[in-house]
Amino acid sequence: MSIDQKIEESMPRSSAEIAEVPNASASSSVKARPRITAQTLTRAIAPVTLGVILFAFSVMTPTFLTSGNLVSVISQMALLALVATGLTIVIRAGGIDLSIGVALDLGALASAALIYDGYRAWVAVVGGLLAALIVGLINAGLVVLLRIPPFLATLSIWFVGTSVQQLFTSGGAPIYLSAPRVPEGFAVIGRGYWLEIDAAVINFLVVAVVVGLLLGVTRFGRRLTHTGEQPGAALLSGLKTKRLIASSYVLCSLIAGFAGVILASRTNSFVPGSGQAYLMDAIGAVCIGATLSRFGRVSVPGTLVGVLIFALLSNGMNLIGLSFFWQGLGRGIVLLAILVIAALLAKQEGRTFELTRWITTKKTSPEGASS
Amino acid sequence: MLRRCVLTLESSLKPLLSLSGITKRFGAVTVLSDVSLDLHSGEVLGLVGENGAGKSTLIKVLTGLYAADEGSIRLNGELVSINRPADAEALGIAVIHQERHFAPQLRVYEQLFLGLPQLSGALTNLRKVAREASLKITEVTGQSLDPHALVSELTVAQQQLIQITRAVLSSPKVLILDEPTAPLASQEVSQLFDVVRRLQAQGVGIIFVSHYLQELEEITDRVTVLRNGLKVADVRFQDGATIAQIVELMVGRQVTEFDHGRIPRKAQSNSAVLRLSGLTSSGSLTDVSLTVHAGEIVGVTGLVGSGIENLADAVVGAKSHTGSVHVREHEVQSPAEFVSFGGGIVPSNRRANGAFQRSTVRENLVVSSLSRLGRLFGLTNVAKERTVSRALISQLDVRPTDPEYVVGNLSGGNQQKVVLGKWLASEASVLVLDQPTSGVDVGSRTQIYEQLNSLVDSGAGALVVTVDLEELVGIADRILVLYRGRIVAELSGHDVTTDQILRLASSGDASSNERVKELA
Amino acid sequence: MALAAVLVIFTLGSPYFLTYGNIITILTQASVFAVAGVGLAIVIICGGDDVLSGGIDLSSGAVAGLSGAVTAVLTVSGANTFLAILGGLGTALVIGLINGASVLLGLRPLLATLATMGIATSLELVVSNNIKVVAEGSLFVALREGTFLGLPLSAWTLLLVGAVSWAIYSRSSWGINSYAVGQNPTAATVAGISVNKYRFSSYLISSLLAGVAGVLLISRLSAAVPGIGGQILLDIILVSYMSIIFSNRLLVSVPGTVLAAIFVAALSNGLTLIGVESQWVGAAKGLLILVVLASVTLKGRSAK
Amino acid sequence: SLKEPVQPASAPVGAVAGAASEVELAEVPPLEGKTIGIAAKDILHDYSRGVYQELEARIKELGGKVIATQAEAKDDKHVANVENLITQKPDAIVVILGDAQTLTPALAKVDAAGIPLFTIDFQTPYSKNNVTSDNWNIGTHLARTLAEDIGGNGEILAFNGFPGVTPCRIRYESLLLVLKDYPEIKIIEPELQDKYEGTIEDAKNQISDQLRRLPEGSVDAIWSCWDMPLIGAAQALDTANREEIGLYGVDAEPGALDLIADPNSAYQFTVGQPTDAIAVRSAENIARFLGGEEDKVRKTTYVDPIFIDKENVAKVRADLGI
Ligand SMILES: Nc1ncnc2c1ncn2[C@@H]1O[C@H](COP(=O)(O)OP(=O)(O)OP(=O)(O)O)[C@@H](O)[C@H]1O
Ligand SMILES: Nc1ncnc2c1ncn2[C@@H]1O[C@H](COP(=O)(O)OP(=O)(O)OP(=O)(O)O)[C@@H](O)[C@H]1O
Ligand SMILES: [Mg+2]
Ligand SMILES: [Mg+2]
Repeated sequence: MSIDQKIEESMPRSSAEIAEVPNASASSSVKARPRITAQTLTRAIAPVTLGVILFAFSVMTPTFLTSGNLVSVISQMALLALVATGLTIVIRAGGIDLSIGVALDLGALASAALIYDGYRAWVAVVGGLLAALIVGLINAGLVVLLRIPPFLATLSIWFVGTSVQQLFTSGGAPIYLSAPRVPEGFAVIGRGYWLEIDAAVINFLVVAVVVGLLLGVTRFGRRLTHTGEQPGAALLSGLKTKRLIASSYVLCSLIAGFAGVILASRTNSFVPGSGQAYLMDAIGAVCIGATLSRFGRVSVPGTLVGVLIFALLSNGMNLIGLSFFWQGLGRGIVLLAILVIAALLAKQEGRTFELTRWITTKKTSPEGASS
Repeated sequence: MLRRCVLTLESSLKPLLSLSGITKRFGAVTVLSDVSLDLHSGEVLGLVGENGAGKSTLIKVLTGLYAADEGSIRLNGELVSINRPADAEALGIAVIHQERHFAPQLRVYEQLFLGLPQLSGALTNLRKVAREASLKITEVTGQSLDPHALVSELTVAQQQLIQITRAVLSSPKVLILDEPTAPLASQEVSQLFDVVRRLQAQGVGIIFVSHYLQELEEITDRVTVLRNGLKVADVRFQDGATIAQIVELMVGRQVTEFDHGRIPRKAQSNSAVLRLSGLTSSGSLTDVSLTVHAGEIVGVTGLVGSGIENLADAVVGAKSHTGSVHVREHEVQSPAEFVSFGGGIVPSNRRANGAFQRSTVRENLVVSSLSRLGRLFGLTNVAKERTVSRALISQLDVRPTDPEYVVGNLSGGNQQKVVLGKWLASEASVLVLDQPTSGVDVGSRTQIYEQLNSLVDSGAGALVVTVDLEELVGIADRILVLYRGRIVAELSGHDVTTDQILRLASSGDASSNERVKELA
Repeated sequence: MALAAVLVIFTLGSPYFLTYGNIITILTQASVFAVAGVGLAIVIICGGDDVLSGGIDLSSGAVAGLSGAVTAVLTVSGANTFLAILGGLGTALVIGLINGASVLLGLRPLLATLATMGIATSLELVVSNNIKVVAEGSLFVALREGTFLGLPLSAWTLLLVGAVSWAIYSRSSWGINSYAVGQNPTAATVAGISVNKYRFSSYLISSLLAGVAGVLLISRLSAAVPGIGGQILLDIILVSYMSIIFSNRLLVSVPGTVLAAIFVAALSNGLTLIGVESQWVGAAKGLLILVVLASVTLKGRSAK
Repeated sequence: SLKEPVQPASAPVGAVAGAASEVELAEVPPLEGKTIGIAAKDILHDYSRGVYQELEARIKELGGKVIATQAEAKDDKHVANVENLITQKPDAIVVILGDAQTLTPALAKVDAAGIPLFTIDFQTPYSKNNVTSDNWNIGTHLARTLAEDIGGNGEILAFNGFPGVTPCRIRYESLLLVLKDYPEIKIIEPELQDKYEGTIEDAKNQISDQLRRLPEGSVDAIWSCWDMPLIGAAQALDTANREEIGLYGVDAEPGALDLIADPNSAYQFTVGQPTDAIAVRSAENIARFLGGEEDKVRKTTYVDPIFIDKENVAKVRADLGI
């Protein structure tokens, strides 16, 4: 039997397939793959959740969907949004930063102390940022130079930072800034208003837009993303991976420090240990945000959606008068529900490839062990 | 030959393994459609096809990693259902997957016996188990491995030895080898072939997947060709099938390998683009010095374990070393420096270190030229990137042609083209390529060689590190042989043979061949 | 080695450090973290040690708090101590079940357990009404004060949990398979090992051990203290991850976790004993941990 | 210059050990050669930190050596600290704040080891002497002031507090007790959550949500067992222009005093506990006990709290230098 005959025998199928065969290569069949459909479903989960939350609470209480309340939710989420935005950078670069609370606290501490000592507003802001910068540099050094796993390195810095705060505040004394002591320029950072918008909101929006652009449309962001996803490939593509990773920690700390400055200005005080409260929520928000991305990448807009979900939830639960005993349960169940639905959708689709990378554990690299 | 014929005849009456009507879809894409094949006892069946033709998928269906959408599997005529790898193992079907699945931090003996009775229950005498592992590996492969070493510390080839041993260990009735030779050097390949022949003599049925068609000619009785998920042919070399014919069946067009630039280029010896002097890396490389000039391809080879695995990494600065590397008179110490002076790196582990799996083709192509293509203020210029990418995609014949396609969804060969394209985009003039075509199908391989040749013809220099001797002889202008971490010979000219190189690589003895120019 | 140096400093710095009584104190203090830490270590072994995508159980601390609260509330409402403890452990198992099921469904452990952490913390408030609930009963007293062969029962619990888990996870095929599952699930599957079985059970075990830690905690404090779960979480995570410094392969391990828990307890204890001011203890602890980690990772790197 | 041109004149804030202290030590035997272990539950707020630091200073003043520990408000750490102190066999151990339930076994060990135990703001049978400003007194006074200010009629928001912290629990129970006499006053459900971390900002957010839920005129006061959350609450009231709602707390945090001093602020009332007097009394009692004057040491020493409202705030601050 000749080879040609064999070929003919094996091709009695649909004309479409026969037409493909001569072109060879997977390209034609690959193109036929429907690329959007269920992907969009998974990506829609977070926004849909947001919608459901908005709808449910506005049915339950009329005050919820008033512009006054929504504006106040936005200003309540400002600090978490800032911290989570900073964390987004580090996670995008493949790391994690558990010490954001420390950077926030030291930023608040330095600026409050400087204001307390009568320095000008800009000195206090710069001082706060410098304090946070030190945290970022130390993290970067530990992770990049000493190659300590980021989780452990930043956890240790959290221990150290907590101590450092106590040392600088003679054991943890809060610093209160009595109103007349605070220069206008400093007060305005956290409590000012511009066109009826809370200054904290303006600040976080500016930072979010800048970071969003930084990650989205700059060469830095592109390189950072590559480095975070495949450090080996990034290195061999000539990227300065160490510098990129280091800069992610520094930027994250700086943003957390800025959040600290705003916190100091908002509350007219520095209370040690305030920053740690934001860590878990920030991680949760960043991860929820990753479901928005086509590649399962963490991103600033996604993070903001995550933060908004948390803020609306806690606001809504307060408004309907739910006891704080039950609030954690509510948040946990909503979070779990989002994730489970995302996972189910992804499963149904039969492909957990890039999309849900952030929710699911599926290995994406088939070559697993090598290297 | 006679023995073989008899065997085949007798067993053809009742196939050992028979797949019929296997269809497999991923989402809306049909990857295998109605594939049927028979495997007889004592037969070595070759399975070939382009990257993405469905070979590995078929094997995964057969071994329980994927569930087929349609079709049935019979073993010794009995219908069997294989839902998970353990089922296949229980039925006596052993497999070496193309992707080398390892738990990197396990020790060799743990990985070898993973899931087998040797490691069951409470472990009291680990030493004994380790010794047994070491014996088995030597028995099967003829090589020795420290059973206590971590899998991650092994070379790719050594890891493959574990796989081979494990597959044979279970005394399988059917053995499936998916591109088993890709990471192996020729000596280990021939050892593997010995194993295969021994098993064949014992009546084991063997399916052998490879992109090295010469190997198939040597080892297989029959070859099944897949194209785009369809079985397009079933041929026997005995019946006069040739490699050229098989290639034509695979690709659907005529392909000729190694027909470019066989006339050695005239190296402009006064313009060294890459110079290594005294490169030494603990435990693998000793005092390696060489020079690559503009307009030439220098090939380096050696047996696995000769230090060849680490050479490329050391050259580009990804592995620590002493001695110096100069790119156009600039000393370089890190990949970033290497690239900044016009270097380009095509690493051996494509999926982890070459292509960014979750990024688009465009993002991959421009990753090393971002600054040049960007706008002011550090912004990227997507429109320009897209134009550049389109040009490269058509130049390299990357399929699909969409610059926004995610690279992780491309076939291996196309991924490798993208990796090469990255350096075309950056206009690199010094390329270091590590096993550039391992696991890449014939068609893509030819295209990669074409691109490399035209790049070098236009004045670039390339260092190709490879264990594929055919490739070496086919494309290199000069060939250096590494033996126990040292360069022991330099060969050049038109009619170097693979045998010659192999002899040098395995004995380090340069004097045995008068065509060899001894190095100082 | 940095580790030994630290211990030598403490021994030289304080005559009390190496006394029998102090060692008992350290073991008792370590027991809660060691028991919960072993559970977390098992999750990490079976899920891989990448914090972001691998195995992690953030609910561990909260589950300890919840099961303690349930146990205490049940005793107070008149249940037999033994049954009360079973109730607490049962509650823990339910959370473990949710964790395990979510992970099998394909959720990232980090996120799934972040959610159940919130749920468990909230349930603890609900159950305890946010007030301390006394844990009375001879069993708790025995756990707190009883000794056997000169060692307190909590230390025995630590040794027992450590030894059993060591035997299983470091000396049996179940352990090797677990490591394989964690490091490369495909490789494990190909070797005929059920990834789901190991992963799922790891979350059950983690929650169960967290529950045991919760019972130890309430007998140590003689009451269930609302909110304690959040306080102990980071320490539990710390000891599990610190276990890599006791492993040649730099892997998370069961015996390593027990040793790390003892090391961390000895660290706080020793720092107090040699007279370090309380404000400095946190900093000193963090820095010492960093030094140990750095020395280990540097060593690991140069070995390769 | 980097500084603001105008320097508002104001006293330094923060109770730093020894600062502006006016309480003198009585004639007591010296603590020369004695080691005193201190275990403080936390030093997170002004009161506990003040006592902790002043006590340390006073014992040193008397010639004693101090081993000081603090538990970051964690019960298990508090227990561990006491245990670690026992190991070092000090001449006495002082426990500052704590909870009878969780600490009792450890205190029994102190007793068994023959180490005399002293406590501050913490009642236990093992204690040789407890110095306290009497939280029942503080709690009832606070509650009555609130009730009377709102005319015995109305609705109040309450922070649920830390029931695990004894003084907080006593103050909360005092509130409930006092409100039995004012049946027209209701605590609004749900009560609010107290947090240790990020207290001010968190309380601010909670209160601003509550203000939105509860229309104008439906809340008359906010109660808390410490000042910190009320500082956040004051900011929320300020933003929402709801300063008709009075704020009542304890601790005399400088931030709270600032607000009370501000005539526009809704902050009405707080209770100061003279940390220096408490520390001095405790140090004296320890010295007496260890110096053989056991008979002069009473089981409990009460130190009068200072009630601070808008009337007397200026005077109190001037007197105490806070
Ligand atoms: N997990 C998967 N999800 C979706 N599609 C897949 C998956 N695995 C394989 N495919 C599809 O199956 C086709 C065949 O892939 P397969 O790995 O079987 O090719 P192959 O013949 O082994 O190629 P190579 O020669 O490169 O090994 C691919 O084109 C791809 O589209
Ligand atoms: N999860 C997945 N989703 C979609 N397609 C996939 C997936 N995994 C693999 N593929 C497809 O499988 C095909 C072949 O996969 P495979 O992993 O065998 O790569 P390959 O082409 O064989 O490359 P190599 O030979 O280098 O391994 C590719 O064309 C790719 O598109
Ligand atoms: Mg392949
Ligand atoms: Mg394949």
